[in-house]
Parts: sequence; C-alpha cells; structure tokens
Amino acid sequence: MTKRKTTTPPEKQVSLAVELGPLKMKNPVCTASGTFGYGEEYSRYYDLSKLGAITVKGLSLKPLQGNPPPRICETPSGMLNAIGLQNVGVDEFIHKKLPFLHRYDIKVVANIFGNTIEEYEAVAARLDRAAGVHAIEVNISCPNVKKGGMAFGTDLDSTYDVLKAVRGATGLPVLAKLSPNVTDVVPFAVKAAEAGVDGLSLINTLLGMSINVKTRKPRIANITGGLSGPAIRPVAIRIVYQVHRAVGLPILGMGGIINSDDAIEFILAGATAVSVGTANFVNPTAASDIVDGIKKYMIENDIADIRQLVGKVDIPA
Amino acid sequence: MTKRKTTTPPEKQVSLAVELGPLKMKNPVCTASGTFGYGEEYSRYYDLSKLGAITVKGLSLKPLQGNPPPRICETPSGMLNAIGLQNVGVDEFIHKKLPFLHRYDIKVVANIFGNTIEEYEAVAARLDRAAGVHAIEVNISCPNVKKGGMAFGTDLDSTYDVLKAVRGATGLPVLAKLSPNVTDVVPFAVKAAEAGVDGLSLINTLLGMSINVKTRKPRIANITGGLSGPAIRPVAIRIVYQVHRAVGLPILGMGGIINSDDAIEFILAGATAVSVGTANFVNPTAASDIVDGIKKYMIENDIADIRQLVGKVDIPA
Amino acid sequence: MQATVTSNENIFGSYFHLEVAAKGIGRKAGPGTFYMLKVASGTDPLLRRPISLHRVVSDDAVRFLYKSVGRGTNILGRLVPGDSLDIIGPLGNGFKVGKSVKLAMLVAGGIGVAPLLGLAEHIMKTRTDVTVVAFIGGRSEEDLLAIQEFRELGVRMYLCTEDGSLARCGIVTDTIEEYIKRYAPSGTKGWEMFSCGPKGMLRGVDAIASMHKIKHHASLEANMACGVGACMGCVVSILDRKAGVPVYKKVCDDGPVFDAEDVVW
Amino acid sequence: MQATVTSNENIFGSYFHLEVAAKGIGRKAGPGTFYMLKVASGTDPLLRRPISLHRVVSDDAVRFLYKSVGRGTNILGRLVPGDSLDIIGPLGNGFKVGKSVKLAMLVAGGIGVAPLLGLAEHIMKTRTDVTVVAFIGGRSEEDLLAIQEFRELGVRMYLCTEDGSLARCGIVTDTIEEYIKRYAPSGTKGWEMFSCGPKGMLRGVDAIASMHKIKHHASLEANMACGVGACMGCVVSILDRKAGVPVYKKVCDDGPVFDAEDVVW
Ligand SMILES: Cc1cc2nc3c(=O)[nH]c(=O)nc-3n(C[C@H](O)[C@H](O)[C@H](O)COP(=O)(O)OP(=O)(O)OC[C@H]3O[C@@H](n4cnc5c(N)ncnc54)[C@H](O)[C@@H]3O)c2cc1C
Ligand SMILES: Cc1cc2nc3c(=O)[nH]c(=O)nc-3n(C[C@H](O)[C@H](O)[C@H](O)COP(=O)(O)OP(=O)(O)OC[C@H]3O[C@@H](n4cnc5c(N)ncnc54)[C@H](O)[C@@H]3O)c2cc1C
Ligand SMILES: Cc1cc2nc3c(=O)[nH]c(=O)nc-3n(C[C@H](O)[C@H](O)[C@H](O)COP(=O)(O)O)c2cc1C
Ligand SMILES: Cc1cc2nc3c(=O)[nH]c(=O)nc-3n(C[C@H](O)[C@H](O)[C@H](O)COP(=O)(O)O)c2cc1C
Ligand code: FES
Ligand code: FES
Repeated sequence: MTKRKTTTPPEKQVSLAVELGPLKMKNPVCTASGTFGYGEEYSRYYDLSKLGAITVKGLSLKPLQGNPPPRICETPSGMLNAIGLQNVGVDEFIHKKLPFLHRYDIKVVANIFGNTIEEYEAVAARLDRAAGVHAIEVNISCPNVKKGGMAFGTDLDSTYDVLKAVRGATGLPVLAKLSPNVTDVVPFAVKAAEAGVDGLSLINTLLGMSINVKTRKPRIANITGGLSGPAIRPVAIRIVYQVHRAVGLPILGMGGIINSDDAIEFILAGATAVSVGTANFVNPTAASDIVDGIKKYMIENDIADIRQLVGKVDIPA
Repeated sequence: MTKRKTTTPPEKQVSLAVELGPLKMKNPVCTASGTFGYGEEYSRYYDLSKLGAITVKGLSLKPLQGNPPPRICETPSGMLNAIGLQNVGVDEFIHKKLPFLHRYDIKVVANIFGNTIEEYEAVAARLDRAAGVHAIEVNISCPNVKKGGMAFGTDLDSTYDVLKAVRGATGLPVLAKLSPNVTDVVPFAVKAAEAGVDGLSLINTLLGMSINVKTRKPRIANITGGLSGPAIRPVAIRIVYQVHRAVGLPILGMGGIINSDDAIEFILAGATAVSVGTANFVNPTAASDIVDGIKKYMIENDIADIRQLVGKVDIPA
Repeated sequence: MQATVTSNENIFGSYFHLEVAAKGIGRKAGPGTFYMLKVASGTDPLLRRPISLHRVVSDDAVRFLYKSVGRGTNILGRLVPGDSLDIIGPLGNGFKVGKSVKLAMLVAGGIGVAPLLGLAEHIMKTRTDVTVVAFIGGRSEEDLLAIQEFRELGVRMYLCTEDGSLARCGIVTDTIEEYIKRYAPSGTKGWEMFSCGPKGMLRGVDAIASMHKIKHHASLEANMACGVGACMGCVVSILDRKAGVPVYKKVCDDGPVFDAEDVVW
Repeated sequence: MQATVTSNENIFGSYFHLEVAAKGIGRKAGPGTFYMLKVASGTDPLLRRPISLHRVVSDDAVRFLYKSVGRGTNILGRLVPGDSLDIIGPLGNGFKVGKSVKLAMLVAGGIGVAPLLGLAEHIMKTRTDVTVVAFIGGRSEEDLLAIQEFRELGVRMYLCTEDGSLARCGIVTDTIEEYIKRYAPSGTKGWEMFSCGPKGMLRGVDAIASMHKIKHHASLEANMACGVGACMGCVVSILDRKAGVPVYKKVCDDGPVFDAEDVVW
C-alpha cells in the first residue's frame, strides 16, 4: 500500500484545551467576574461559545444594591471600581440569568461571596444543585465591601475556614480567588490548597484611591476602590509566578490582560487559564480576539498544546 | 491720615513652605531616591534651587555594583526597575558628590540602606557628620535586593529595630521609607513612630514582573522588579490617605506623580510634601514644573498656605 | 467597529462637530442613544468616552456634537478626516415619544443640546402631529449650540444665556416657566418634556414638570466603563414604583433616558 | 524641548526619515550622540525612545533614521509635518575620532547605520587626512540603508546582505575580513573601526578588530529610562582597566560609544 501524499500541508492543528483541576475548558480564555455581566451583554458582540468559560458577576445569598455612585473612575492605564457587589442574588441568577447561558457551549463559573461563612456555604450549596454551573469561584478578596470579601482574604485562618466550608458545600470544582493586597500570597495559596480547593484565581483588584483636585472629593463615593486594568499587570504576573512556583494548584490568571500576548505572558508565568476583565469594557470582543491570538501564537511558535507553555518562562540558571 | 488706594492688586502671595518634622523645605517638592542621580544630571535642565529638596540615590556603606542588565522595562503607564541599588558608597558620596549640591539652596535628603542593622547605623553615622546633608531617608522597602531592603520593611520588629538604630546614630531628621508590599501599612507606620522617626516616605515601588513572550524570558534580569510611575498612583494615594488618618507623622508622598495636579492629590490625601520619581525620566523639568503648577493652583483656588491643604480631601459624612 | 472620520470641525470655542462613517452605524440609531468612542489606541486613556448621537446623516454615517473638556475629548479634537476611530453603538434606550404626545418641549443646557437636535429631527420626520419647541440655555452666547440647525428645522426656540450675552439673561427654567404661564392655561394635555443638561438644571426642570404634571424624560450622565450594561459602574438611583424604594439603574443600559419623576436627584 | 516635525518619510519597508526643527537642536550634536523622543503625550507609552542623530541639517534642525519595530516607533511613524515632538538631547559621548586616525572603518548592521552616516559626514568635513570606508550589512536589500547618502559623500562602501538580494551574500564581518586580507599587509597603523548594529555583529567585528589590533569604537544599545545618567537603568558591563574588573557603565552617559576592547560581551 502506498501512502497518499498531501500536496498542501494541512492547517496546523493546535490544542487549546486545558483543565483547571476537574474543570475542563476547550480553551484557556475565561472572562473575569464583574466585567462580563451574566454573559448576555456581550453575546451581542460574538458567539460566547468561542470562549473557554465565563465567570459571572459575584453572587450573594440575597440581592444586593451595592455602593452609591460614582462607582468608577479612570486612572493611568487602569480604573478604580467600587461597585460593592451589586447583584441579583443567587436565586434570581439561577432562574433568570443562567438559562440564557445554556444556549452556549461554554463553561460557567459562578463567582460567590458572603458576609459570613454560612452565607458562602449557602450560596455554594444552591449553585451545586443548579444545572449548567460548572465551577465555583470563591471571592475572598473584594476590596469594596466592609464585611466579607477582603477581610476573609487577608487572614490565613479565615481563608481556610471559608474555603473549607465551600468545599464541603459543593461537589463542583472550587477556585479560590485570593487577595493580592497581602505581603505574600503564597501562604494563602497554601491554606487554600489545604482547604481542598481545585485551583486559584489570581489576582483580584489592588486597593486604590483617587481624588479630584478640583472638587477635592474622592472620585468614587466609596472613597477607596479596586484598581484593575493594564496598570496592575506586572503585579499580577509576579504573583502568578510566585504562587505557581510554590504551590501545585492550577491557576486562573488575570489582571490587566488586554491582548493575546498578555494572556500568554500569564501562561508563561504559571497560569493554566486566564480571565479577561477590564479589557472587555475597552473592546467588547477582547476575550474572543484573545482566543484567536493565542492560536496564532501557537501556530507561529510551533506549540502543539497550550499546556506545554504553562509556567515555561525561561529563567536563566 | 488717608489710606493709599492700590489701583492694581499686588500679585497674590502664597506660601509654599512646609516642614517634614524638623526638616524645613521652601516648597513641598522633592525628588525621589534613585530617580535623580546625585542631582548633577538634572542641574543641566534647571536651577536645582527651585526645588524644596532632593533625595539622592540610595547609599550603602561600600560601593555596590547592583544587578545585571537588563534592569528596566516599560509597562502600561509605568516601568519596572531592578537597579539593585548600584551606588558609589557613602564615603565617595560625601567627598565627590555632595560638594556639588552645596552650590544650591536646597535641602539634601540622603537615602540609605544596608544588609544589616549595623550597616544602616554606620551609614547614618557618617552622613550625620557630613556638611550639607539635611535629612536621612531610611529605605527598608527596596524590592530588588535579597537581603536588607524589603526583608526589613515587611517585618514589624525589624522595622522597629532598624529605625531605632538609625535614630540613635544621627541627630538629623529621619524619614522611614516603608514598603507598600504589605497587607496593611498602618502598623508599620505606628512602629516607625515608636522608633522615633520624624516622618514617613510613602510609597516605594510595588513588586512586579514582566515576561517577553517572544523570548519567553523575564524582561529584567533580576526576574522581578519594582513598579513605579502613574500606574501605581491610586495605590500610593490610598496608602498615604490611610496612614495619614491613622498616624500623626508628616508624610513625604510619592508614587506616579507626573504633574502638579497629581502632587496636590497627594497633599489632599495627607502628604505634607511630595517626591517626584519616574516623571523625571519622562520630562527632565518635571519637578520644577510641579513647583510652578502648585503655585498656580494655590493662586487660582485662593490657598494662601499650602499647609492648609494637607489631608483636606473632602470626605462626605 | 472601525469608523472613518469624515470631518471634525471646531465650530467655536471648545465645541466640535465630528462626522464618522461606518457600515450600518446610523441604521438603528434612535434619538437619545449614544456611542462609546475609543479616543486613543494605547492604554492611556484606557476607557471609551460616551458621546450622544447628534444627528443621523445616513445609515452609514452619524454626526456628533462634543465639547472638549478633558483628556479624552481633547484627543478627539485632534482627529482629522481619514483617521480611523473605534466606536461601539448605538447604545442605550434613547428618547421614546409616546403616541399621545402633542407638544414636545425640548430642554437643553449647554452641550446637553447634542441629543436633542436628533430628537427634533426625528419627531419632525415621523410625527407631523407633534409640535416641537426648544428651550436652549447656556452660560454665554457661544454655549448656545445648534441654533442654526433648529432654525432650519423650523423649531420654535426660546433661548437664554446666564450672562445675557445673547437672548434673555437667565436660566432655562425661567423661559420654561414663562412659556407655561403663557400657554398652559389652555391645557397641558399631551405636553411632554425631553431634557438633557447638567444635573442641577434637570432637577430644576423636573420641579416645573411635576408642578404642571408634564411628563418629563431626562437624559442623564454617569461615568461609564463598559457602556453595555456589564460593569454596573454607571448607576443612578431610580425609584422602583412597584416596590416603592429606590434602586440602582444603569445609565448605559436602562437609560440614559429616564422618567424624571422617578429619578432620585 | 518642543521640536517641530518638518518631514517624516517612510523611505521603504519599516524605515523612516524624520526631520525636526528646534532652536539649537543641532548645535552641539556630535556624531554618535542621540536624542530621547517622547512619542505620545499620555502616560502610555510612558518612556522616551532613544534615537541616534543621523545627520545634522543645521544648527536648528536634525534628521533621524529609524525603524518602526514596536509601539513607540509605530506611533512615531504617524507623525506628519507640523506636528510637535518633545525631544531632549543631544545626549551621550558620541564617536571620537582621534588625531592619529588615518583610516576610519565604519561598520553598520541594519539600522545601526543611522549614527554612522553623520560620522562619515563629520569626518569628511573636519578631517581631510582621514579616509572613510563603510562596511554595511543587512538582512536583505531593503535593509541596506543610507547607501545613496554615503555615495554622495564619496565614501567607498562594501555591502553585503544575508540573503544575497543585493551585493555580496554574507555578513559584514566577511567583507571586513576580506578588506583586511587585501589591505592590511601594507599596515593597519592609523586604522580604527566605528561600529553600530546588533550585539552579535559587534562582538564578531570586535573579534576581528582585536586580532588585527585595530582600535574599535562600538556604539551600544540598552533599554533606557532617563537617557541622562540618573536612573542607572541602561548599564553594560565594561572592564575597568585600572582595577582589572568589570564594572557597570551607563550607555546613555558613559556611552553609547565604548572602546570595544573593554566591553564584556
Ligand atoms: C450617555 C452620555 C452621552 C454624552 N453625550 C455627550 C455629547 O454628545 N457631547 C459631549 O460633549 N459630551 C457628552 N457626554 C459627556 C462626555 O462623555 C464627557 O464630556 C467625556 O467623557 C469627558 O471625557 P474627557 O476625557 O474629555 O474628560 P475627563 O474629565 O478627563 O474624563 C475623565 C473620566 O471621566 C469621565 N467623564 C468626565 N465627564 C463625564 C461626563 N459628563 N459624563 C460621563 N463621563 C464623564 C470620562 O469618560 C473619563 O472616564 C455624554 C455623557 C454620557 C454619559
Ligand atoms: C543610544 C541608542 C540609539 C538608538 N538609535 C536608533 C536609531 O537611530 N534608529 C532606530 O531605529 N533605532 C535606534 N535605537 C533603538 C530604538 O531606541 C528602539 O528601536 C526603540 O526604542 C523601540 O521602541 P518601540 O516602542 O518601537 O519598541 P518596543 O519593543 O515596543 O519598546 C519597548 C521598550 O523597549 C525599549 N527598546 C526596544 N528596543 C530597544 C533597543 N533596540 N534599544 C533600546 N531600547 C529598546 C523601548 O525604548 C521601550 O522602552 C537606538 C537605541 C539606543 C539605545
Ligand atoms: C467593575 C468590576 C467589577 C468586579 N466585580 C468583581 C466581582 O464581583 N467578584 C470578583 O471576584 N471580582 C470582581 N472584579 C475583579 C475582576 O474579576 C478581576 O479580578 C480584576 O478586575 C483584575 O482583572 P482585569 O485587570 O483584567 O480587570 C471586578 C472588577 C471590575 C473592574
Ligand atoms: C530607577 C529607580 C530607582 C530607584 N531607586 C531607589 C533607591 O535607591 N532607594 C529608594 O528608596 N527608592 C528607590 N526608588 C523608588 C522611588 O524613590 C519611588 O519611591 C518610586 O519610584 C515611586 O515613585 P514614582 O512612581 O514617582 O517613581 C527607585 C525608583 C526607580 C524608578
Ligand atoms: S457603563 Fe458599564 S454598566 Fe453602564
Ligand atoms: S538611561 Fe538612565 S542612566 Fe542611562
């Protein structure tokens, strides 16, 4: 038998599929919580099935009104926000928002938070029973709410307790979203691993503030807010790198990703997948474009499987 | 006796003088350590006497070679550096660099660091006897050297010990340059106050990293570096605000100041004076322009004395 | 979408007319909708700037009227024909002119006139049963915008300037009150107000509207990040009539036009 | 200082000639010095870009030759005559042509030719006792730059391209070696090399220079923040002859031209 010769080489096949622990994604691109609504908003701009996953706005047990406006302001290559976790509540999410996402071939990550450990637990338990939720991302790092949020994420014991409770409340993959506003993230990552989570989301926003010198008032009503966008990318890359070296858990990397080169930078630093946040605001098709860009990079650089790049920053001996 | 009528109002007089504890400056504008060499470099661009003070590059007991190149890279609205505190050493500074500054009517702040408490102490002691040094800024927050630097600045006891030792070694005003790379700067500020320093310098650079996706190597040889420039301003403003509310010490504020509005933002947040860093690289006359801009702001807003603005951000009840 | 600048004219002071072309850009653009413009390609300034539709030129071209007030709009001012401009939109609900409207009172303060010209044009074109009058106020003569265009449309205008440099000296609420005093006695049935301008002005206009039971549609502003309803950054406090409590509504998505009666000013 | 762009021409591929005018900008500009250009007014990109003096046009005008390779230089490529450009310089030591030089061998790789044209011009104007020859290499035909200008100056050139698309196929070290083989037998006294190009090329050139005891001045590149010696960001490792150890020297201030013998490659 003679082999058939192919005259034109077939388009190079590259594999973009990744696993964040038990969460399997067809490509490493996700959207960051709070920057993509519940998916519907951006579905007008492209087919959401293009993405590996989407993370929805943080969910609490009861609907929340959030902080008074102004809630956002622009900063150099970044923005501050103090939305204060306004959301429809976990029940309305499940009944009114989640069904829309069923139309898409996409993994849905539900980001959750609470004022008490019990609340975190309760939200996780409800999502556990909801069809079409594929993972839970536990936000213990929101800088914009008094109780809950960052208060948990900056204390090692609370970090463990919250995550352990959520771990117990659901069989879904659990990602811990840790606070970057600490001296060293590594011990928190270790605690999260001990609590049994499946992966880490890094990073949440940096705590910041901006003052309008004309009015002499803070630019956002909450006084301080969370800094996101390209400005924080070097901090995020450093944290992903440090945590990846120190802890075995897969990382969902984020913080200032604007294009596919930025996404690859996170992957090289140690992220298995990436979330696109503020960039969605700047360019509604950002996350989709990043999927294309990663593929292009892989073809140009002869990377057959994106997993080959994870943590492969070339550190001279 | 009839009063003379002035037909044209005299140019409004505004007072820019400030005191950082015992350090009296004719205006609140200083230059940040490591961004202004030893003064000579920028003296070609304007008369240094225009400024309130200059802070020179960090000094150690012995000359230091610093880190291998590449040492810097650009990031969105910022830059990373890992100079590694290359400097001529305190003795050569005193003999070769300091005399140049005698020509100017300007306060000289000597920034110091060491690998051990004894080294900090020794450098401070030598500067104490040097003519024309007006204050010492103790860097316990450099992210770019293994020993010393940030290792001191992220531990409360070491912070106290180093500062106490320097305080004992000199009668000059002492400023403590604290690390922003901690969960909460306030306890460190409290420790610094307990150690008897006269003021606080806030903030040093944030620890960051950047990877070139073409070469897959870190963009700076030291792998991680310090993030400076406008990108970090919201973080710096937040820290100055927090510390000013909590601690009575005067603050030398810095981090991303590019123009006079930025400087005023720091003053409103609680800084008594400000240091201009990365902006010098972008615009050699930045610090001088900022003096002019502050004056203009005061005249336009009827501020007779700049000290009236310190900490006067308008926080709604 | 990538639009092409076809003209960018500094009409006077800090006011500009910007016209851009892109396939379909004007097709679904109702009066009072807006666009998000990316004024520079880098990451500083990072966010898009919201600018209202001023006038639909064609299915494939729209016109903006903007004031250069800060970094982003200053950069806009430097665009020249042929430049490419990254735009999303039209966005937002826009002005809805109900069936029962007989008199549309357009109330503009300063640059707030921008979306109202398009509204006037829209009404004149689609609703011959509606009379349009415009109350236009500004700080000074040069802040009275689009006068010529309203005149060409044949819209009756009531003008005023705060410094009296043109027309009446006063604020726009004065001219409205006078108008009402004069014509309301014969009934305000079918009268509705459509306003855009500084918050203080809108509140003042709303006081008059309530007093005279005139339905009032106000176009609000807020700092925006996404413009599409995803970030929750642009909320204003709006009374939820059913619940009887104020809730946060998104200016970009639920607005920018709100029933002024429900706005918690 | 604020300079005015008088021309910015895309000569071909990604190469541009930029000419700017500002009072005194060319006055103290020696060959091999450079300028720091602020390509955009915002904070992104933040830092200035170093670009060598290509040619002094007059006391008040200079010309650059640059290659658009990334964000900053792409933005530069969009400048049009009349635009204002914020520039500092001239900076750095530049090439120094010693008294005893008889033959100046200019060695350029790709865009590295930029400072060498100005050097050739300078030598021809001030030193009739020196012969100038230029060894110019590039990847491909279009990477051989400033050929026309060198020809007009009457400089003898030895060209090569890596792909053989023009002139010799090979790298610039080949042409130098051949030249030396041919002419060195009658002595290399008074020969000096002046080079600029990729690091690998400079190192290769230096190996030849050392072998033949030809003094070699190499212009180096490094990432720069300040350009004026204040940040210590741009260092390279240079042998301190007295101490016998390598020390870090600043490319912007101690360089960009170094005695290649001392460079720790
Ligand atoms: C729905 C809507 C429609 C608008 N239509 C027009 C129009 O047709 N013509 C026009 O001239 N202006 C319009 N504006 C206002 C315009 O968006 C602002 O003037 C512009 O964003 C200012 O940007 P800047 O960078 O020049 O100013 P800066 O003050 O430097 O902006 C800093 C930040 O604040 C935001 N910001 C500042 N002022 C406003 C404002 N008034 N509203 C919202 N965000 C603001 C900017 O978007 C930016 O994020 C509209 C605003 C909204 C919300
Ligand atoms: C003394 C000196 C003289 C130079 N003269 C010329 C010249 O005449 N013509 C010319 O085309 N190029 C010259 N270069 C190189 C030029 O500075 C870079 O090509 C340019 O900075 C690239 O900027 P970018 O934003 O387009 O690229 P990017 O890669 O996006 O730049 C990212 C960052 O890296 C820096 N960088 C990138 N490449 C270089 C480089 N080769 N050298 C230094 N910094 C770099 C940039 O300045 C910027 O900070 C010179 C460099 C130096 C140091
Ligand atoms: C407007 C806004 C809202 C956010 N809301 C949430 C949230 O509800 N829960 C959460 O875990 N993170 C939230 N984040 C943080 C982002 O998910 C992300 O961690 C951060 O913005 C950094 O990524 P970026 O720089 O790409 O935006 C929010 C960020 C922004 C800008
Ligand atoms: C190149 C460079 C070198 C620096 N060297 C020092 C130093 O020697 N000692 C020190 O305390 N801080 C040093 N810093 C930190 C600055 O003094 C300043 O705290 C920081 O850059 C934030 O200010 P900026 O954003 O205005 O630059 C350095 C910063 C830069 C960019
Ligand atoms: S601007 Fe994002 S929700 Fe309105
Ligand atoms: S670039 Fe700053 S010292 Fe050379």
